[in-house]
Amino acid sequence: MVSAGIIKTEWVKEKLKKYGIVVVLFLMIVGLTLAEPNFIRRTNIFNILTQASIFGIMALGLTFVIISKGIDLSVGSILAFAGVVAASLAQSPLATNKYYPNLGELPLLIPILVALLIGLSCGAVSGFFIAKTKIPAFIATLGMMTIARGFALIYTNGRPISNLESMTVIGGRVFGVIPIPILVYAGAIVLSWVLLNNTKFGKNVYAIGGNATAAEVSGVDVDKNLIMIYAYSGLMAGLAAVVFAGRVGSVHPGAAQMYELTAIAATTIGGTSHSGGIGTIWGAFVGALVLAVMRNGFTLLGIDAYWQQVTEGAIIIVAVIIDMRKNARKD
Amino acid sequence: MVSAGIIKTEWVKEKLKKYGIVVVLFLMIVGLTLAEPNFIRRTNIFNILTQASIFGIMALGLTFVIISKGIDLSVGSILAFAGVVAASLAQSPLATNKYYPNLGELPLLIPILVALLIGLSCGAVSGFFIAKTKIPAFIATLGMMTIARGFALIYTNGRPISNLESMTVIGGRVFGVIPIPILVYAGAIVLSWVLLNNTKFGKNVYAIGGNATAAEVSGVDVDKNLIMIYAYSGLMAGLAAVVFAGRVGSVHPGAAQMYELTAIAATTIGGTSHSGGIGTIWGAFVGALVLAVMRNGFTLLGIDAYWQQVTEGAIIIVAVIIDMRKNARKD
Amino acid sequence: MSAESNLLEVIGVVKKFPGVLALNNVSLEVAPGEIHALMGENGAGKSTLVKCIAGIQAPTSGRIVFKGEDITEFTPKKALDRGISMIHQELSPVVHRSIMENIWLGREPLNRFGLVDHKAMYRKTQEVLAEIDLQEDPRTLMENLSVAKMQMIEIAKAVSYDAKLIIMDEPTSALTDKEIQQLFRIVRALRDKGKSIIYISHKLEEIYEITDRVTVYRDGTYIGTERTLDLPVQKMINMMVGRDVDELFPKTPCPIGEVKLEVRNLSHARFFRDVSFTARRGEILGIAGLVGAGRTELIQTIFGIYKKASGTILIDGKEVEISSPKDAIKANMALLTEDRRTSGIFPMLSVGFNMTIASMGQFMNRVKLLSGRKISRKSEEYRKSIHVKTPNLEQKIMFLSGGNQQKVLVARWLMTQPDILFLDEPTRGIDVGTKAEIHRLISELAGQGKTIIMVSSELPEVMGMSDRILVMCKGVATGIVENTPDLTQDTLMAYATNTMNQETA
Amino acid sequence: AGGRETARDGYMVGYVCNNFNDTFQTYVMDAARDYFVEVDDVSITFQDAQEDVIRQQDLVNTFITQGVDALIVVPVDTSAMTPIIRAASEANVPLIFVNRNPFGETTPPENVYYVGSQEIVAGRMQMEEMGKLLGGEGGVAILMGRLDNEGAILRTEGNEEVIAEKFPNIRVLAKETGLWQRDQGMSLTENWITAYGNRLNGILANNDEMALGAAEALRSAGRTDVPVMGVDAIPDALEAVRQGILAATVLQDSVGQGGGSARLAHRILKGESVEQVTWVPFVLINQDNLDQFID
Ligand SMILES: Nc1ncnc2c1ncn2[C@@H]1O[C@H](COP(=O)(O)OP(=O)(O)OP(=O)(O)O)[C@@H](O)[C@H]1O
Ligand SMILES: Nc1ncnc2c1ncn2[C@@H]1O[C@H](COP(=O)(O)OP(=O)(O)OP(=O)(O)O)[C@@H](O)[C@H]1O
Ligand SMILES: [Mg+2]
Ligand SMILES: [Mg+2]
Repeated sequence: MVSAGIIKTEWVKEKLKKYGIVVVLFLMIVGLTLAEPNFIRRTNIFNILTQASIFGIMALGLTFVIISKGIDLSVGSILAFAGVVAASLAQSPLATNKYYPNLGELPLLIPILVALLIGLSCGAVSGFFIAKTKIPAFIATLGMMTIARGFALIYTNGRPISNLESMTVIGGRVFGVIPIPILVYAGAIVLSWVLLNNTKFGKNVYAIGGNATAAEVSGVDVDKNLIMIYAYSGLMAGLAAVVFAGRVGSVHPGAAQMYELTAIAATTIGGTSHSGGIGTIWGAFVGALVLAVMRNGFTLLGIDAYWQQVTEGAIIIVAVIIDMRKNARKD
Repeated sequence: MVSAGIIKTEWVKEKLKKYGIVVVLFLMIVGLTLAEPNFIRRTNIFNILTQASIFGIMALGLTFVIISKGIDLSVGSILAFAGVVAASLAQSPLATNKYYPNLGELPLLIPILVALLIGLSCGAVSGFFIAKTKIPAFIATLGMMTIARGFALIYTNGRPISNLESMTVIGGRVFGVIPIPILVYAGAIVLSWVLLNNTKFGKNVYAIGGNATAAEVSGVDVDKNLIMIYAYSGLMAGLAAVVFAGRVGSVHPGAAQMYELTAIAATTIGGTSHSGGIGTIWGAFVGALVLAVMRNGFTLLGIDAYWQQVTEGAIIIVAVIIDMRKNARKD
Repeated sequence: MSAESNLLEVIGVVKKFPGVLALNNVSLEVAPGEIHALMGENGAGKSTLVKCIAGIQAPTSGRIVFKGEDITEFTPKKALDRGISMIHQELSPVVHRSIMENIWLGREPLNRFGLVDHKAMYRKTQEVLAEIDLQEDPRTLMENLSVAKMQMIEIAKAVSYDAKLIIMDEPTSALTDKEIQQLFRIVRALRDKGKSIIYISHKLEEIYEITDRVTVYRDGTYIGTERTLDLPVQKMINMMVGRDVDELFPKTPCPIGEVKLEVRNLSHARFFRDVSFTARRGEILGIAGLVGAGRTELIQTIFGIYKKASGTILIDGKEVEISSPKDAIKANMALLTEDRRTSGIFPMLSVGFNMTIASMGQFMNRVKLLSGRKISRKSEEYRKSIHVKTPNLEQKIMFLSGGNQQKVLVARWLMTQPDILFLDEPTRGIDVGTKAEIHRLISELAGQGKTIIMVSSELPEVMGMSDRILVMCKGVATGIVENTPDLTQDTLMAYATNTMNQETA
Repeated sequence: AGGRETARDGYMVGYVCNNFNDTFQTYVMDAARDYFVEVDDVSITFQDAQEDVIRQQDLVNTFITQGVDALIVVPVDTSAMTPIIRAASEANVPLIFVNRNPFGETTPPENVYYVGSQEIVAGRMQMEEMGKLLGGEGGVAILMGRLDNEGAILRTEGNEEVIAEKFPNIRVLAKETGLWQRDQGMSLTENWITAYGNRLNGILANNDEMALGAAEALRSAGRTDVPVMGVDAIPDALEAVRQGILAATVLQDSVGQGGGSARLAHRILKGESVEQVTWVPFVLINQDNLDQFID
């Protein structure tokens, strides 16, 4: 009896260590369900996943960046820039403030491709500077953050671009049930997962973050791969812009401010290490869910908004502390 | 003749490499003076230094943090929290919205000490978690950023605390000439310089960032030093809060948002490396000046506000590229 | 010996890591004024034991008694205070800081205001450097020193603590003869002052040269302690490996084919000039020389890591342009670099990853995606064949012993099946048993018609393995000699110091 | 959570603010809270969208999941309210927009309401007053809020419209963003004083916080000749008008908007018939009419 009990606690401890953050997520879900049965309803679960989708998609790109020992502060601004340009091409012909007054209705694919392309290009530019001039990623992407935001403002003159009827399809549901943002998110997860785990590019990402000099000597074209890494992060920001436009039906040049921090936090909560070489797509997903569940829970529990901030900070810290225990030395 | 010319260019190139960022600053100053003679007037120089002082003081603390291979995202929020509490103790008895209605006029020293103490404590708490639980500094200070901001909002209920007549002395001038914020900044520079270069603590900061294991086995108490590093960063944020309150005569719980990014940018522009072990106080000062001169220049030249953002991003990137050349391998 | 007369006693120490029992009930006794060798295969637990003694790790159980007192608190600071200092096997210095700051880290001299006294620090550093005969400005940054000099400074630092017990974990792996002799002079002087030294090395001749007693471990268990002079080589190897190792350099003769690689008048702006040589299929070309001769830079330039100033490289008689390691790898070359830590391992990543990263092209499936199964099958195969001691392939390589890390790197490059393989100090830090194994693999490759170019500072290794030997001195190729049985170490040294003419004359 | 218990018995109203850091909005919220303190069959919960439309949308959805009976929303982006309107109407929850107007000239859809003012009017009032003070001549600088903010854009537009229509001899020397913050308003003004010297004759700020910063910078530079005006009429600003530090501010009626929206929600819940749009006028406050606004 006693020994069975000990084995059980040992087992729980072991699991807790190995899957720290999943356990945190699980406990949050159980706790919230008990406190507020509405929490576990299908609509609410869909809400949470939809809410996670935008910064969650960004977190996928950031996972590549952070594993390679970099950082990307520009994804929020890239979303805004890619978003407003795409939006200007997706306005319905009857829009009140039409950006291109003579533009007819374009096929939905065009604004989507434009958003992806802008994201990819902005990311590639940051990557280019990081690779070729060796400036710190922090500076290159901080610069890109300001520049892309500036372009979004210039392009729109500070005003939102709205009436994106065609794009709101993306904010809708399949068979009236599953929200499309969730499907897009799922697709991005699968794509990122395969890229990171089953391609040379993915292995190179780990190698560059693990030891760039050794990677170079092992024949990895570090510069080229760095450019690709930031381009991918930009691409994900562009995809997030599409989902954003679809959900909101309007894109504001000030959109997605500070999303970079949320996305980086999601990645880090999921166990991706800023010292490079360590991280998983799965972790980025769980990390994004932890944040989304937490915010959803705050509202359901009716916690005072000022106290939410304090609690949010504390929960992030505690979640990562629990997760860290899996790396703890045993001795 | 020709050879003299070559020597001269060689010499310039050499200097440009070694003191890259100073040269950038110098060129900015020359360019602005030519474009707008007002630039070089004493009042404007004082303006620039005063404007640099708040995020410049934060950048001093961040220099310690970044040299030790850390990051501190919480300094802006700490400024706000320390600032509002100090402000509530410094309101003039006749203030319109008195926070403590029955509180008489306290000696100026009390709010100042309170601000410093709050800053120090918040920093020490982040440092404690980073040292003892090994969570990434990014997460610990992101948490502190949200928490301190939350406390600032809770403390004030979202309202500014104003009528700080006693504190505005700090925003004033000595002999009616030199603005006190500049003197405080100068004092903080000297203090930080001595700490970093002439104390055991400073040597430990470099060692921890350069090679934490090497420091540990040489008998350095890494945990204690980490706590001190973040406490110092918090202390500088508290000092910045004092200058802020003195200059503005009012503290808003939403004050200094994103100042952390500006301060980190100043530090990084000044050559402090995010890979640890490298950085100087002098660099943090020059970096802060580059940013302050740039922003001042934008206004003097009347550059369109939207384009300012784009230009700011580009200038930061270019400045750091020029500065990086000093590290370039020769072969 | 009785407990009182021993400076250090280790009694029944056990150290467990997740999935690894690194030390299983081991003991050790070190007397005052003794130089005591620790021997054992890679992963036997030598470093783990001395780390416990130096307070870097705490043993899981067992006692460590120093000066008659049980050690209970395991921190480096406490150990240093007690009088135990250590030269670390895998530790790099704080590279961006100066020599003097590295030496006095954690114990900087202070002036009367409590501030660091840089003048005193400078002076004291000069004294320390004088002792090891190193002419360097104490303010020089560590990153500007060669590996050998850095290592000498680590040695000087450990000595400067004025400790009772100094632990040296493979201090000579980055040194050549001149510095090694310097080190031995220091070690003997310390012994004469009554200090004790624990000395770890895989180089048997060193053990016989300076140690008084030897303790041998195998797989984390204690095998025995003997007076060095009473212990024949074969017996020592047998104690370590558990069997006899028949041949250290199992060079199997094989047919030598046509010229594969030709280097013509290759120069580098700083490191070497006008080097020409050829290497044939099936040939092992050794490169010998003193530290600083430019051997590493020569092969790294051929490999595209450094930019050449002039000269041409031909493969199979055709000129090739190689400007990056990627080009070199495309041309079917591979390079095992000299510095394991900076350009070799990916410390946070798994053993499997570290083995396979250079060969990913081999593991694609039909849709051009990597197959995890293929990857693990191949790495498992190599893990077995060169005896990498690791609980599993998922283990982070940083948790392997130094020698085992080196084995993984050897595996990485063997796996690429290169036509031309450059090996820079391939068996640094590898135990005798495995050394033979790696030598056998190298020979086998040569037997398959591959071209091997091997830089080694161990003359017996160069002479045991090579078909021909290129000798360098101060950036110049002073000779290429056939490795005939009558070639002597002295002849090679004469080339290496460029005193050949005086010698023969 | 204490407030929630009573909500089970009575009605529950969810209030999504654009940003709790926005001082003016805290007064609007206070007015709404004060209203519901008086009545005992309704409770209210406040949430902060932190200036993020997506977050605002998520908060609304969560409120609906939770079963609120009415929603009050201060739009982050007025052009992006379609999904919120759709969600509310699908759930058949009355939706009241406050302060920022998503509908412009058009009428809101069924069960959707608006309580607030016309931002552009505030800018116009400011400039009319400034034009009078300057005698129709001189140079002014505009301290804008966040560049992507509708209030900032429309108030500035109001300033410029009036200049174009009535004061051809007034020039806009500069307009830059002070991010709504007092310290930024101060720094920009310092730089303007250097750049424009005596050509700078007036400063129009999109809010009072920045105006107070500008006034402080002018005071330390010894420039008493430059009138400064804000918007919002926060207590500090009223005091500053009394002391002559600010020339004027524009009252944006927080009680009218916050209390008004709360009363509206209450009446809708009780089933009374109400107007869909309630205009709350701006009022210019200067020393002449200050007494009516200080209690
Ligand atoms: N931190 C750690 N985590 C897990 N395993 C470890 C760790 N440190 C050492 N080990 C394991 O303990 C065993 C002993 O390693 P140790 O470094 O002591 O060997 P060694 O005798 O010094 O070998 P070498 O001659 O190669 O240096 C090895 O199997 C190694 O993989
Ligand atoms: N980073 C560096 N900066 C300046 N000089 C260097 C640097 N690295 C090496 N050198 C110098 O270049 C020369 C050759 O280097 P190195 O000692 O690596 O040669 P080597 O023949 O490969 O020796 P070994 O492999 O035995 O260490 C030496 O004079 C060395 O001091
Ligand atoms: Mg070892
Ligand atoms: Mg070498």
